[in-house]
Amino acid sequence: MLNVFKGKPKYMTVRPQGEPQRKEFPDNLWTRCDCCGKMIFTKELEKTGFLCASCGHHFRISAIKRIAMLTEPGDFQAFPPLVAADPIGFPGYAEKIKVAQEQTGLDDAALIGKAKIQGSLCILGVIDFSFIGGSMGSVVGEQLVRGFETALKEELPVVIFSGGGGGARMHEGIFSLMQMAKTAQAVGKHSRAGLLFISVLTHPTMGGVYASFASLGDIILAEPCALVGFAGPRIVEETTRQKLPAGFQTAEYALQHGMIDAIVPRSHMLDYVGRLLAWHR
Amino acid sequence: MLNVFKGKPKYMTVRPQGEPQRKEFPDNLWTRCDCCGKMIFTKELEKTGFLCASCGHHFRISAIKRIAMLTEPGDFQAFPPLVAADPIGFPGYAEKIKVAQEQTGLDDAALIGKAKIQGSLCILGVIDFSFIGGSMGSVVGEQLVRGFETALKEELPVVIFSGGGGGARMHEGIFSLMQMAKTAQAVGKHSRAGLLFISVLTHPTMGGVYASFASLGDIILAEPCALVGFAGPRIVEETTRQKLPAGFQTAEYALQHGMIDAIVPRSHMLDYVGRLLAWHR
Amino acid sequence: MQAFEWEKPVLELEARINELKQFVHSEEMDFSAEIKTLERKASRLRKEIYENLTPFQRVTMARHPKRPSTVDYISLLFDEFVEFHGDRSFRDDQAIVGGVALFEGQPVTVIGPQKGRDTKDNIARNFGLPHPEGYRKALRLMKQAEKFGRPIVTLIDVVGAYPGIEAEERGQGLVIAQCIEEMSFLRTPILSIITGEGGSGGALAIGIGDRILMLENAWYSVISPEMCATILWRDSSRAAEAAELLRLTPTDLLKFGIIDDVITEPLGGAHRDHANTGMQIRSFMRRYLATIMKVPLDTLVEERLARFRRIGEFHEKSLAEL
Amino acid sequence: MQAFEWEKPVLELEARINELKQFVHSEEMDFSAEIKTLERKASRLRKEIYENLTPFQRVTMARHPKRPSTVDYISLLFDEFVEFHGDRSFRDDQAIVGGVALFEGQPVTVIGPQKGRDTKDNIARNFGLPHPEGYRKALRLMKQAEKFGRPIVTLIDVVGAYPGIEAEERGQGLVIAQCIEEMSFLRTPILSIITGEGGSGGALAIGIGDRILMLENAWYSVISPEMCATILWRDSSRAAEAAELLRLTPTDLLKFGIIDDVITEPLGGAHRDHANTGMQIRSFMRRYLATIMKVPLDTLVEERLARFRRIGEFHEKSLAEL
Ligand SMILES: [Zn+2]
Ligand SMILES: [Zn+2]
Repeated sequence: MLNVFKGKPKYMTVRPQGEPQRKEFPDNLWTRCDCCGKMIFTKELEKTGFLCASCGHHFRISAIKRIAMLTEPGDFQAFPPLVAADPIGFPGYAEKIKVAQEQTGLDDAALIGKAKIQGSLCILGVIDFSFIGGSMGSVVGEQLVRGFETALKEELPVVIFSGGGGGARMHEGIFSLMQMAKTAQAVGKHSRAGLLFISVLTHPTMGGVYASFASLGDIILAEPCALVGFAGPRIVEETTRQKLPAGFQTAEYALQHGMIDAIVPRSHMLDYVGRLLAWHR
Repeated sequence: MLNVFKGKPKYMTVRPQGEPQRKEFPDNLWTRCDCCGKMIFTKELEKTGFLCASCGHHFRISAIKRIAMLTEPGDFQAFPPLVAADPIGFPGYAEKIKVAQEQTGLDDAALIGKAKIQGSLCILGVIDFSFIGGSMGSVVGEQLVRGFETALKEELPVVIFSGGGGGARMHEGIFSLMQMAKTAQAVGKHSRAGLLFISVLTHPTMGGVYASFASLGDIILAEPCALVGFAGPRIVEETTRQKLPAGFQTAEYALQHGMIDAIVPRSHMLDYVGRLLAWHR
Repeated sequence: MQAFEWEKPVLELEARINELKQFVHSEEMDFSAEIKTLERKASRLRKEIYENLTPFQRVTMARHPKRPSTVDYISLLFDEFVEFHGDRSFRDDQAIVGGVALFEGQPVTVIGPQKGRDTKDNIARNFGLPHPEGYRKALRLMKQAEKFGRPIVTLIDVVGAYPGIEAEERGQGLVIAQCIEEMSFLRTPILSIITGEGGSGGALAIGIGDRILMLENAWYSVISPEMCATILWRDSSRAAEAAELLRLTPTDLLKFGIIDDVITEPLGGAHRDHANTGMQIRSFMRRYLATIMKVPLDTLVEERLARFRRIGEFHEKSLAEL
Repeated sequence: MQAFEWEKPVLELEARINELKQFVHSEEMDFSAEIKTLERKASRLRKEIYENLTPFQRVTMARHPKRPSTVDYISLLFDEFVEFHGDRSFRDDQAIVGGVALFEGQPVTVIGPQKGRDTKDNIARNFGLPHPEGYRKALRLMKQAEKFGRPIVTLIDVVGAYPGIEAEERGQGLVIAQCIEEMSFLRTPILSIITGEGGSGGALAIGIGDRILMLENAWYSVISPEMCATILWRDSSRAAEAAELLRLTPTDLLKFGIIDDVITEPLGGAHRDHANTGMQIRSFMRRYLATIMKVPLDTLVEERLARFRRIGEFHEKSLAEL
């Protein structure tokens, strides 16, 4: 495998409720690699699947780009969109949603629908970090559950790419916490019917997302170097007052500690997932 | 709890295939405590349930004495006895069996039957260390399996006190290994019918006995200070060339490492087991 | 006993009444009229203060060091208890206590996190913050309960799952997910009672009940008020404001349909009267256990799933918007 | 390649034949008659030596450093393989390899212990001695196979479960028991092949097959010959004698009804011809997988249990003796 650690800081900062980024890859000609610091021609980046040519770093990508990498044009049909309510009347939340919608063009952080991957029908879901850190509120929870329910009804496998910052969406208070139960139960029903769920952890999969459906895959894959864990590294550092071990909470670390089945570089992801789907038909 | 470690060596020697002891408690007036070294009046020892009054050490006791401690006279009815064959023609085995039978008065290392413990009907099994180290050959395996099968048919709980040295009985070669599978499967059938199995680990429960039925209790208890583990301490020391940690493979160590539910001193055993049986009626 | 700033007026009044009573005893003088007046005043004041607590005042009540925690409740609520230890794979985590107890003759499996009572106990119990092996023990005991058709009672008082290096290494997130998932499908009745702090995933992991009750001064939230304040304003001292925003009180949660009932505490909080708190909880347990134990298992699990299935607020995008 | 003392005559003869052949090539002289004689002699000698191996000679064959181990067999037997890692609770133990593989178009779950091939690999794989987490991974993958109705193939080559301090702490005995128990009831076909060493509980833990096959030069025993010799005579160098006593060869085990079939190896052992060994095993796999995949699952599990249920030799005590 690529040595993705070269020149990498010990861990990356997670901003659970950070501002949505204006744009993933601004129209600048050049983008700086988060990992090795090299400047990369942005057009070049698009061609490689948003991998740094010098260090192999996997850039965070939008749900739409991810879906385009996994399906042929026309082979993804999204579920009807849902829009966030403001269940606990959290100050500024409604506005935050509106801004995120405008900036990302998404209704909420999850894009879920029926897809065909290398000839296998499945339910494909992708969480988009740029929508309020890819956090799980009522909409993401409901969409995921509908995904699993459709899969159950039509006896389809499910593939979810999870990459949300802090996991839960604080602005929905207890409703957000309950999405952990709701999604975990949806996985449970689907699983108990003998159906396949491939969970792919992309950077970063933390908190309530990691501690619910994303950990319940029959097969759990991760992209190289993705941060995966329950508590954010800063909280762990502050609580324990210990220096975090090198590579703490990276996919590689999780693999070593027995938590994931395999690390799959983005360039192999389509073939890897496609093969697993085919073998479970 | 009693401090059973006082003056105790780091671990006790297990003799997997040692000679059967002539007699547990010879007719001497005095017995030396294995643990603290004090001399104890043998008659006194009988009265206390074979506990050392000064250090709380639990002496190894015969199956018959154990049964007498748990049931009222007449409340234990042993299954028809079986006698060992010599399935691989192991030199000296037939003779070894004969000697053990004469010295212990038992047919083989397990005494199993229907019992009433504090009013609860159950299948009670006790392994006797003094019969070829309490090792499990075809007879012990078959007796245990018949115990679980009877319990399954009559919907009874099972209580087994395991205390056999090396676990498997080498002299029966592969037949001895297969008793692990056979007994584990008997537990499995009984368990899958929703019935209770209380496994009590007495000194020493090692090897093939520990790595089969004895580890499969719904509730696993141990007597204080009992040695429990898979590989014998000498083998671990020789293989790893490391000093064994204090208390290695004792019941207390196993409790701390999450392997057993509780340590129950012999003086409380009857009430403890009796209560659990009553709660599962 | 540690007192809160906001309850000082009532405590001072109570002290004054006690003094007078002592005086009466020793001097044989008649202050009964005065005492009566003061007691009426105290009663009014108590109601005024304790019935109008702010959310954050309730949070601090939930954290009172003398508030009963799981082992206290186990002895208050049950007649007998046998503790079982260990996850059967790594360690016995004393931050979660579990075993079988007798509730008015009925064996139940009881599980709950436990805070320490002194420094030594706190270290043994990791300040009540469970590691993955604590949740694995809980799951093991819940499955045992299912096997024997025993109802489960979970008593929840936990700031959260431990955010430590080893806890992460041994799969804290994974084990919480597994607990939630497996608990959801257990074919045995489950009663969950949030007795103190209900901190996020660490509480939810043992909180998938058929009925979920909550003590009056308990809280349950996706995030602690302090952490929420830190994220919003980079200032954890504004936790009281965050507590308002999070809607973490039993009243809010009852309205949202997250919990089923609120268990009243003695005025001034559970820590002021353990015995009465226990009696109060007992009567709720009696009622709710009887209810869920009557439901056929298929229905029970179906309804448990349906309960969580419907939680969530959102709008279907209208056709016009599409 | 490392040669055994007892096969030196045949190896020397083979070397002589090769020399002559070289000579023929380079000198264009006719030694064909001589070569033919020698080859006949070699063939006789090979049969004589390799078909009359002592039990301990087979044990040493099973341990030959160039003998294929699990990863070699995976590439010899399957067309594609995806490895899955981890026990989902503590660590990925590389002493056991597992994943999904394609066997002639059929996905199967394949699991087996793996010895190291060089010093670095040996350290990573702990010399092929699994820790509890290795068995937990195996169990996880077996349950996954059951969920998806995939047949399981276990390839067994293991001296034993690791007798280490941490292995004991993390429940080596317990996990072996769990593997045996759960594997016994799996509702999916299981084919177990003892390819090399079948060392006691560490082998049995993944050896509860519907059919159990064994390579010609593999051994399977409750205890290693060395350890047996140590116990009997306090002298591990008498292992060869112990190997005779233990009846650990495929021929013995077939007679005892412990295994179902013996897979012939190329003369001289699997290490002398990996490709042919693979082809030989493939044909057995094809046949036995087809057989067990046809059996209804209820029957399959019943028969699997019955198979082990009847193992054991003893006498009922006659009534006269009672
Ligand atoms: Zn780079
Ligand atoms: Zn003593």
